[in-house]
Amino acid sequence: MANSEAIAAAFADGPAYVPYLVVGDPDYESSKAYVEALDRGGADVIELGLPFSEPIAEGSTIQDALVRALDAGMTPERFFSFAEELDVDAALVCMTYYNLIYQYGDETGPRPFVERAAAAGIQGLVVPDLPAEEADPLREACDELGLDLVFIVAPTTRADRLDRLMERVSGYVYVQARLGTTGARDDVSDQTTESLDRLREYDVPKAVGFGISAGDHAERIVAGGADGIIVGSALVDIVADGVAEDRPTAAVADRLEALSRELKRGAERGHRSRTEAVDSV
Amino acid sequence: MANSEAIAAAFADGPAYVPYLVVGDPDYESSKAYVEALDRGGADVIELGLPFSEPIAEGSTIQDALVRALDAGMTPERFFSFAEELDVDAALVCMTYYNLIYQYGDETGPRPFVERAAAAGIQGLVVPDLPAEEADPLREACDELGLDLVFIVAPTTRADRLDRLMERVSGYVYVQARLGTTGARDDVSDQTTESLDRLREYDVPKAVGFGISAGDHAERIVAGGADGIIVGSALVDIVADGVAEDRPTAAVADRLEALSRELKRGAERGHRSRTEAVDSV
Amino acid sequence: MSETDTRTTEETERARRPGRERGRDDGKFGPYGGQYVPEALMPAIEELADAYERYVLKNEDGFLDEFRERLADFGGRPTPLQRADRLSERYDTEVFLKREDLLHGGAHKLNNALGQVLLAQYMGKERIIAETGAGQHGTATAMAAAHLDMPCTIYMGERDINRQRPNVFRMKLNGSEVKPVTTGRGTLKEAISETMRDWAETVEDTHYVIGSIVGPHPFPVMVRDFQAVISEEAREQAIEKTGGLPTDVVACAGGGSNTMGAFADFVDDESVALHAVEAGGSTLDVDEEAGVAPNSASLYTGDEGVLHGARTKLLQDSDGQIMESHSISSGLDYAGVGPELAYLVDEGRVDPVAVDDDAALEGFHRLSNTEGIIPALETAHAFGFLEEHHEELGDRVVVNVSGRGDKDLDAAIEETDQRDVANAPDMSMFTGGI
Amino acid sequence: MSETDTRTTEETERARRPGRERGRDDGKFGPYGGQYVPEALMPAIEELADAYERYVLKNEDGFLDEFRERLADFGGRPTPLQRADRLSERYDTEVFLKREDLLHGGAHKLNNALGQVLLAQYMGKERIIAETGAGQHGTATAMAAAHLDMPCTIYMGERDINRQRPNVFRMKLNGSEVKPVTTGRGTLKEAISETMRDWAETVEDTHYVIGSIVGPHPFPVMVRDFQAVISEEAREQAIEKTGGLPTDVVACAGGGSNTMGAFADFVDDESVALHAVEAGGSTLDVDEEAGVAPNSASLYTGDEGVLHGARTKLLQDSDGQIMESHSISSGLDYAGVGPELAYLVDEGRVDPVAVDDDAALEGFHRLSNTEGIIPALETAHAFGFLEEHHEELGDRVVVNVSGRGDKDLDAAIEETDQRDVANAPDMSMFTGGI
Ligand SMILES: Cc1ncc(COP(=O)(O)O)c(C=O)c1O
Ligand SMILES: Cc1ncc(COP(=O)(O)O)c(C=O)c1O
Repeated sequence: MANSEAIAAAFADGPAYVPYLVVGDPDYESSKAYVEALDRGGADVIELGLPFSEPIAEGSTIQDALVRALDAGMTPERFFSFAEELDVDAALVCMTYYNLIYQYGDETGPRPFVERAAAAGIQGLVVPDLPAEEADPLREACDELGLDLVFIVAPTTRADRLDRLMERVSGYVYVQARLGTTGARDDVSDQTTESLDRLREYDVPKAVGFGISAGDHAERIVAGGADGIIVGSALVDIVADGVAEDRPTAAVADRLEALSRELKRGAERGHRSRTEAVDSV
Repeated sequence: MANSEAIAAAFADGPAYVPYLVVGDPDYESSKAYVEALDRGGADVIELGLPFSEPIAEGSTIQDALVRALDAGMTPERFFSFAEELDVDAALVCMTYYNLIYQYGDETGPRPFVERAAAAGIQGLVVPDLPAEEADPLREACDELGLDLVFIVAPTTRADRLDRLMERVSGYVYVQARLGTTGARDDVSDQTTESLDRLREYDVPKAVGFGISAGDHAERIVAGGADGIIVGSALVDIVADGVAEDRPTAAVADRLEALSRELKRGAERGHRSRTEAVDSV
Repeated sequence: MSETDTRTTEETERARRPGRERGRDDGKFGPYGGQYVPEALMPAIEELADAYERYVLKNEDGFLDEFRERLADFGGRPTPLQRADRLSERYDTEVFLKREDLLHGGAHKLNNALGQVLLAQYMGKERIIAETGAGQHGTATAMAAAHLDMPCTIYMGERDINRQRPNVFRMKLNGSEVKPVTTGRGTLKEAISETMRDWAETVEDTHYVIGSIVGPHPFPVMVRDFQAVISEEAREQAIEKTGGLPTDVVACAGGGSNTMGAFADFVDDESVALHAVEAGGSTLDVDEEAGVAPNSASLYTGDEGVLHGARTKLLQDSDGQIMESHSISSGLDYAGVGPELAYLVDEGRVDPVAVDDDAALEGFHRLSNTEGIIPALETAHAFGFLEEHHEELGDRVVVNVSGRGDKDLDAAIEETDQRDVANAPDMSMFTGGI
Repeated sequence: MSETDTRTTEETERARRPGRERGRDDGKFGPYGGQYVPEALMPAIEELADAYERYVLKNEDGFLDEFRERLADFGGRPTPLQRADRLSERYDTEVFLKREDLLHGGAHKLNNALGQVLLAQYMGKERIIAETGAGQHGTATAMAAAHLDMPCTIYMGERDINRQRPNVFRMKLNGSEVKPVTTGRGTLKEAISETMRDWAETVEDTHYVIGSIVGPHPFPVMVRDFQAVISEEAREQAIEKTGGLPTDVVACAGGGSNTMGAFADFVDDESVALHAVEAGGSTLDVDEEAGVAPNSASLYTGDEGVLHGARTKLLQDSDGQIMESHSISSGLDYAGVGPELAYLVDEGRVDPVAVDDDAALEGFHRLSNTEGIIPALETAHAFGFLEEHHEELGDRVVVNVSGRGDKDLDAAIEETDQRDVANAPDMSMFTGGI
């Protein structure tokens, strides 16, 4: 299922490069420069993290970034302004925790948030602490307002749950490459291939995340069957390093753009090797 | 009952002044000078404290003196040499705790201690933690070797116990003037008169102690019927003050002698007023 | 054989008491509860729900028998229901104390920790993890893990470690590894995230022992069931001692595990009023700007939201960000509360009350010097409630003494020093700490 | 009515168990015991002996019933007899723990303190005094006095006060006055003298609560009777759990109150071996010159003498001066021991053993990390014994866990730091204390 044409388009031709950054990290203006750098680097979809005070699904890299953004004053309202002000080609997806969605606006329930997100040009949502079983109200609002609702599939997800998830997912499925929370790793797990195999029969783009940090990772993952790669911690690390070393915004943005290019190219190489493999059959 | 003629003589004519000092406080030689000063001041019987490490019946003044003497190396053996070296007219009584008596010498039991005491010229013993009920072995040794065994009568001693004590006492009875442990006080208790009344029928000299510190105390107590006064803490205070102020031994000895004179004269005045009262009947 | 059978049936019966059915099937208490967790953990909590069903509800393999036996022999159950003579006189009502402070470790926490570690063993898990704030749940878990010979890792914020060194030392003595969490502000919330993170990587062989009736299903019902032994005993003891049910049951509420433990078997006794006493902190007002609630009164002042895996009542700002809560007692210092309690408050079955720091401190001194029991500062809130509300209570009041105060001596000195506490002893020699 | 009668008879029966007759009539245990006290105190101890006879032996006015009830409700009795699974495996014998550490206050001390304070109340006394060294007996007495609403003064050496500040604070919280004793060296012996001094002045309205089975008659028999509940329960529990008597009972011995408490009802069971474990300190050698015994093994190495009102075994020099004793655990650091134990050792009924500081410390860590119970350092000696002597024991060993170790955390750090303790956790973060 797909609600957002932009997202569908992002996965339509070739592998999608889906970077993630925390909005407002380390401040509003730099953050905008960084997100735009991802776009220049070839992003197809950008996952924008709206910081929540209790991010139970994050690794420490992203947790620290969320704290920086909160300390700098990020709020849902400012997040939406940020999205509106962005000058990017990529489709925008908001990644946040359910309580912020639930509390937004005057009436409780997820609808006001989705309305405002739609108005701000957001095309989809990823909510790591919202399981499919509790997602119906949010999915209805998304369906109505044309947003995709992305679910995460973990290596531990059992077959029965997989069906339940895949019935409800839209836009793309976020394939968690390994057990654990977010964080950049140096290896690419065997679990990835296994997970992709399990998902082969489902007709929805499969974006693999958790631990991708370099072009050759991206290449192998796409070669293994992924329709896209999601990269978070490796990019957030660059922002954190910029803060620690007090680097100019432009320099950090350049590094983000460079890594993006590398990742995107890696993904494309992986895609080519896959199509060649298919062709050669 | 009386074993020691010297003690009997001390109470025979007029009231007996019975001072107490801790032997070896603050050191062997000074202590000897102090005891001899008591003698010059008119002592009839001198109670020599042999320090024990756990003096449960003492007030803090005497407890501190015992610690000083122990720290300066006082032992039972040195105590006996001390007694032997003393040049005094007064009868000598040893005041100590039962464990030292019990452990002395090669065989256990009190006899070796009493033998050695007798040889050192000691005429009697006061053992504050030895009740009449446990005293038979010690009393036998004392009887055999001619020492008196003095018991303490407290204001709380009940009639039945009184009989038990008075059957076993010899030399004199130590009348505790009030509840509490040793220590100089400014008043003289009503309990004293009451205690003396209870003892009137018993034919043994009654020496009153606990808290006497001045001539007029002594006077009132003897006037009230006491055959002698026991003074400890007030004298030990002078020694302690000498230590604290670092006074020369001779100066401290002079003060001990002076207070002794005052106490002795007070006792004599009390005695006179009593005989006059009797005469005037 | 037949003896085991009888016992088994008895235990199963006990597990099936009417007051404990709520939430068992789907983890929902009205609008509250649920399983708001990352997908990676879903299989683990489903597995746990299954194990809960088999071992806790059906007593498979005699789990409940072993649990009861270990609670008795290792934990020291039953704990007494003691008449507090002097408080009874003071308030002109019968005051009874449920003495959870006498449980091994010094608080009710062991009821749950022992249950969960034992369950993990029945499930074939090989490792225990837990988070701890003040260290009470951590020490209880470390004790249970040592007792059952399970390797155990406790996550604790670095700032909390520095404030609670004796508890850290106790966990280490019991053979647990204590991992300092340095992310964020180094307190309980970061420790929770870090434990989740560990669990997300190790779910297959590891069990996460949650410390209160919070978190995703089946934790709230399972922890309640393990703690329900408190009310099970108290109810029987009250009937035995007084010939009838109490009129009121009082318990402090942080996450709410001692609270639901003390309430569970009384919920269906409509005549018994249930009072959940929260930390009123310094004031019930909040500072939205700073994101700070100077209290932890989530039942009393909080509103609906999703935190740490469950929908419940929370202290949050208008955006839905969780507030930093505050209390004199670190064990009550939590922005959420168990979903079951949230529901029972909405239903009008449980009466939520807030007692402020000052009144709690006075309660601490009052119980110490009139009854010879030094309570935990958490527990002291229940005695602050008694002082302030005794006139509204019936004539037979049970107060749950959730824990002892030995852990709080330093805090008591510091807090008493800052105030003019009428019933405190002269503590001048302790200024600056023990 | 008839119910009370039956209970009364039961209690009187219980008080009359055969193992407890020793010393009751005249305070003598062979050559030991007696009443070596200043005359001024004789009436007080005679009055006490009379009250003991009436209330404790004859249950007059239902004293024993009330005592038992308060021990249960306030104290938390019965305490469990727990099978120690991992120690049992380690020593290939059944090891059972009698859990006195679970008693209110954290040690067996309350059995005695509660009994004596209650007795003082029955006697019409209006004030309680006690001495304390490490503070364990002082805290137990302060708790009991608060519970029974009796004003209480605790004497404590100034040096001990500085070493045991948490316990001083607990006593104050319980409403007791803590009087620092500055005479002499400012430790336990001066505190005892000072308490005696107070008592000598106030005997008429004051009761002196002695902390162990020491002192003049009737203290040794009375304290034993109050503590005998330990063996009374343990004996029944052992029979119930294992179908028979234990082969061995092990308890640490300072003054010997937990020891005689654990032994009392087993003394007449000739098949049960009784092991009194004393503090071997750093060595069993003594320094006569300095008057120092670097241990507290008065049963094992001491000889007959008179101390603190009774004839017993002592650590003394050849003159009869009492030695300064030493132990890693302040509660065992005493130069004397109860006269009844001295007698039972001479009779060959009790086996005296010394366990040194190192072995005790290892025992402390072993119980903490294998069983999840942090014992008092006093208690730890019993586990040192188990490690060293398990091969000589039978197949059902009961160890009395006299107290918990929360009071000893600082000492454990300091002592562990000074040694190479194989089974200690990494404690580098605690160097210098908690
Ligand atoms: C003694 C005590 N009481 C109460 C609490 C609060 O927890 P809960 O509300 O889950 O009982 C704690 C938490 O640490 C505690 O230690
Ligand atoms: C826990 C514990 N065990 C043992 C003792 C030693 O005393 P007793 O030998 O009288 O049992 C003490 C004394 O403080 C103690 O606190």
